Amino acid sequence: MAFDQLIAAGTVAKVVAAWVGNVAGGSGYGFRRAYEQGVPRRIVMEDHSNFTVGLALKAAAMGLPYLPTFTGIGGDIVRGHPRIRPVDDPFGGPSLLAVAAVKPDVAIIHVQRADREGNAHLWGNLGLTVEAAFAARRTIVTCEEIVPEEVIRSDPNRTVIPGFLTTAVVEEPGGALPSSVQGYWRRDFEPFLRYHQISRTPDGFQAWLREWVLDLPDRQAYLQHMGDATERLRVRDRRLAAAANFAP
Amino acid sequence: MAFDQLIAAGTVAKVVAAWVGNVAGGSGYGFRRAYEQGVPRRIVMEDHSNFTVGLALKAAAMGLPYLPTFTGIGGDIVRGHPRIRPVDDPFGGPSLLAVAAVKPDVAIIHVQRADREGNAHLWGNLGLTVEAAFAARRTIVTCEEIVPEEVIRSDPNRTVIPGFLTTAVVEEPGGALPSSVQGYWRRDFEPFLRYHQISRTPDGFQAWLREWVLDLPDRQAYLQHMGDATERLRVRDRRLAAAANFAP
Amino acid sequence: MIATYTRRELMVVAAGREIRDGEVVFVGMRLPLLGFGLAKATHAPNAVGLFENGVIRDRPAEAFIYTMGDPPNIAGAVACLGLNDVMSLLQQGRVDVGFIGGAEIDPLGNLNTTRTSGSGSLVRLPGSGGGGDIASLAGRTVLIMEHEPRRFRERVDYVTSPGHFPGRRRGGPATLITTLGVFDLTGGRVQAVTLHPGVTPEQVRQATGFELSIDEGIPATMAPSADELAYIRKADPDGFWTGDTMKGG
Amino acid sequence: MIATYTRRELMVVAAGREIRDGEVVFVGMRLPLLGFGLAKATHAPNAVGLFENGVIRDRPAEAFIYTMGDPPNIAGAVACLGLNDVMSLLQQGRVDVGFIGGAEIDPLGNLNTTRTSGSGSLVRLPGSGGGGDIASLAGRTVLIMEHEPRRFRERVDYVTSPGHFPGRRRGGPATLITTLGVFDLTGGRVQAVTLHPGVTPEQVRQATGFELSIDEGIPATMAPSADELAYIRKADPDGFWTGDTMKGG
Repeated sequence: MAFDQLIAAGTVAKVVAAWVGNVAGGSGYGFRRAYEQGVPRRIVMEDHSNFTVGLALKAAAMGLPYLPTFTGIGGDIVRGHPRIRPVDDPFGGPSLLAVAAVKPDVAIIHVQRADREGNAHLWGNLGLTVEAAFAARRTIVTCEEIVPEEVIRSDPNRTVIPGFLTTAVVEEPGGALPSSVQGYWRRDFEPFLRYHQISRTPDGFQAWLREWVLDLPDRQAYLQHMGDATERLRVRDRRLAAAANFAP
Repeated sequence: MAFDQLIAAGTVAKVVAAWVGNVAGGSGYGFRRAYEQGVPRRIVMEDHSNFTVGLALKAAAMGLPYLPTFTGIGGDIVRGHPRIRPVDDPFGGPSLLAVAAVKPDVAIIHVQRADREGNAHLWGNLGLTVEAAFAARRTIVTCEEIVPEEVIRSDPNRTVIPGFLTTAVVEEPGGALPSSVQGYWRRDFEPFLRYHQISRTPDGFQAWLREWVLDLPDRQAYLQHMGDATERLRVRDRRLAAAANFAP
Repeated sequence: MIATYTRRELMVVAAGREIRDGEVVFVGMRLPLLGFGLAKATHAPNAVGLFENGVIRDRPAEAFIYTMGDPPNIAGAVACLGLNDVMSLLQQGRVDVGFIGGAEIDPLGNLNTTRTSGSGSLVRLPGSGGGGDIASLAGRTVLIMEHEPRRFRERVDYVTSPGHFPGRRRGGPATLITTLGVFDLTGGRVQAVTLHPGVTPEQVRQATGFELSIDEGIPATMAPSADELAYIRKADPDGFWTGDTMKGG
Repeated sequence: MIATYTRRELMVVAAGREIRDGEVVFVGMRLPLLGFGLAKATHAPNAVGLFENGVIRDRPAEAFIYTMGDPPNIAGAVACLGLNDVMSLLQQGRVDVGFIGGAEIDPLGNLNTTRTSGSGSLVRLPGSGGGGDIASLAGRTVLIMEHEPRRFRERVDYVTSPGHFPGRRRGGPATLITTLGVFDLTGGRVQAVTLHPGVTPEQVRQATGFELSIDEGIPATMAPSADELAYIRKADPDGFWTGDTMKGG
């Protein structure tokens, strides 16, 4: 949905992605208008599969120009792709594809907690978060809580982003809403559905943009505009990870 | 040290490794005798650096014939190496080396806890444990404790080996001694030192082999022969990982 | 008493039957997710489910989920790794069967979820997601489709998820489950296996933009049992995915 | 009062001085480990230390460790990842400086830790470990050696950790710290920077199996301060690594 909103707002020149849509309804209308009609502006689309995006970020995270893969062979995604080329297996096996690195200028990662140095604990859904943080030139960590360094150090295996990769750390509870954060926030499905419906027309999208972006001067106003959502979505149950002893 | 013991016992035909020695004293005498004099038998040595071993296992773990890297260029490890060949960057950058996959027949992994399905929680030192478990044809998990499945499920991010990769799971507390297990056992340095000294001569090694392997009929006898070590080395302090809430 | 059920409930049952006990399944959302849960609850208690975001489950989520990253899909999972980790297992050949949906299909089982001009003007679809990867790398794939003439095309505009092609390393489309029937794709052409109760061969032919073979006396898809329906309705209580109008799109 | 100190204590101090504040350091065991802790405690409080087993620390372990995998090196670490993760950071160019030891060295800073016939018969050494990777991929490397003629060779038998060579992508040996002095290697030859107190140029030349340049009036390596010694003796109370006979081999 965030992809679609940025595209519909005319802020995007190029999309590198495996899937652009809305979990509520499949297609993203803003993306479709930009792609099909060039409205509000034409975008360049670099189509991927999930794994080729994952490998492109992983290649950058590993400091490599590319990673080989067998995925996509025989399909159209990889045909004439600017970032994917056939390569031989130097050991004589079947041919592969090479996926070139994607090195983002900035990665913005939301985690449960981080210390002031940007050492970040993340749990639950990982996807490509870690690869993105390693691959990016700059990484901004937003978090539910900035915690004392002892909290992070109590569980170094939970630190998915070491602080020296973090450019800035921002304490912003609920910063991933309406998406979920394990142990902190449930997904709010209604905004996905509402955005899906209203963004059907350019006028609808503009109304959404005014209501949720342009007319809200700051984060505080945004949170107020969400009404009871923050109360309604906050996770109050506790299902704690089993104890892990790090005593030496 | 385990490498050295297996080699000195004459059970090893080929070693694929970045480092074979003893943390107590550098060289492994058993390895040296086999390599330098073919005693008790000649071994084939495939020398690596840590990263090329890591990449070889990672390649297998990823289902790839090889992974590219910049490590080792200009040195002798990679020169004429049976598993390392030069490759071009298909995108025109500097040349790299391709490290071919290593697919072990069996990986034996010691973890803190696993459930009966072999879903394994591991924390502390990781090294190449996860890559090995993913790469191997069969993976045997030995653990400090077989725990109820709820313990594993309480923290799915701590599961480094999913059970469907596990061929067998063995409850064997202290199974990694004299090496350490975070939160369970301290390293016992004395056996490393003693082995280093006694293994200086083939006779010394044979004495070690009789004392610690041949004359001990089973695990129970082995534990008894360790004397007070299990009591002395057991971690009794608690330094628990900070709580992580997985409530949905 | 014969339970009434929707087409999509029948499709869920058919999807579940494609999973054998002990298999490693690349699940996905919507109907396959329900089919996986159903298979686990019935004939395949030892199946394991992989999700492309890194989640590995051996039982369905306790609560309804909209996306595979939703907290109920993580709570109680046996493992929660990263996307590249589960894709690596897929690329290794450790996944027996994967499910994929598509907007368009051709007789070789090629699926298009990227873009089409089939209806005259260009329509952009969301893209591959993990579909192209599952199609390339799973031991076999089960395809799930709306059975409409505009979607069943002699040649799809764009092959997002490759079907059968010369030189394929492994896998390929095995079964196609549609709103009208169940079809075998292993021979590189579409062969009807069962038609859903009440569906005629003629209906299927008219809804298919290419040649397909339907044997005379083709059996009907086995209807869901009361237990199967009870399972589905517990897992999707509002009919979000299995109602007559699939709200999930 | 002048504190007495061992050669290895002096080497630890010299190693610590090679670390600049805020740098990312590939640490290793033995003297560099102590040097890292010393640097953190004195002039480089913001340095970060990476260990090849995956550990990332911004302060030394609380207790003595024999290996980087020992529990005190993990407890209180800021992160504990896998070997490939930290090697990836190294390959990315995120590591400013790495430390490597060797059994033999040549004038280009090539190190041998694999095998040598220098003393007549074949001697097998433990191998590269992470040394070859640090030598290849770190922003610059600091080498630590016993200064003996048989170890300082015109050409090493085997290049485990590559020094300067044409076409090198980045990095290369910057500084060599030996039991006799501190040397600059950036020019592709060995240039003495300081000699340890009491060491004469002649001693160094006799202990070096190749040409090296020592300027007249070369200064002495700055002796450890009382604070520095206090730090080292707290970190290595039994002189395991820094005693006159380095027990660690």
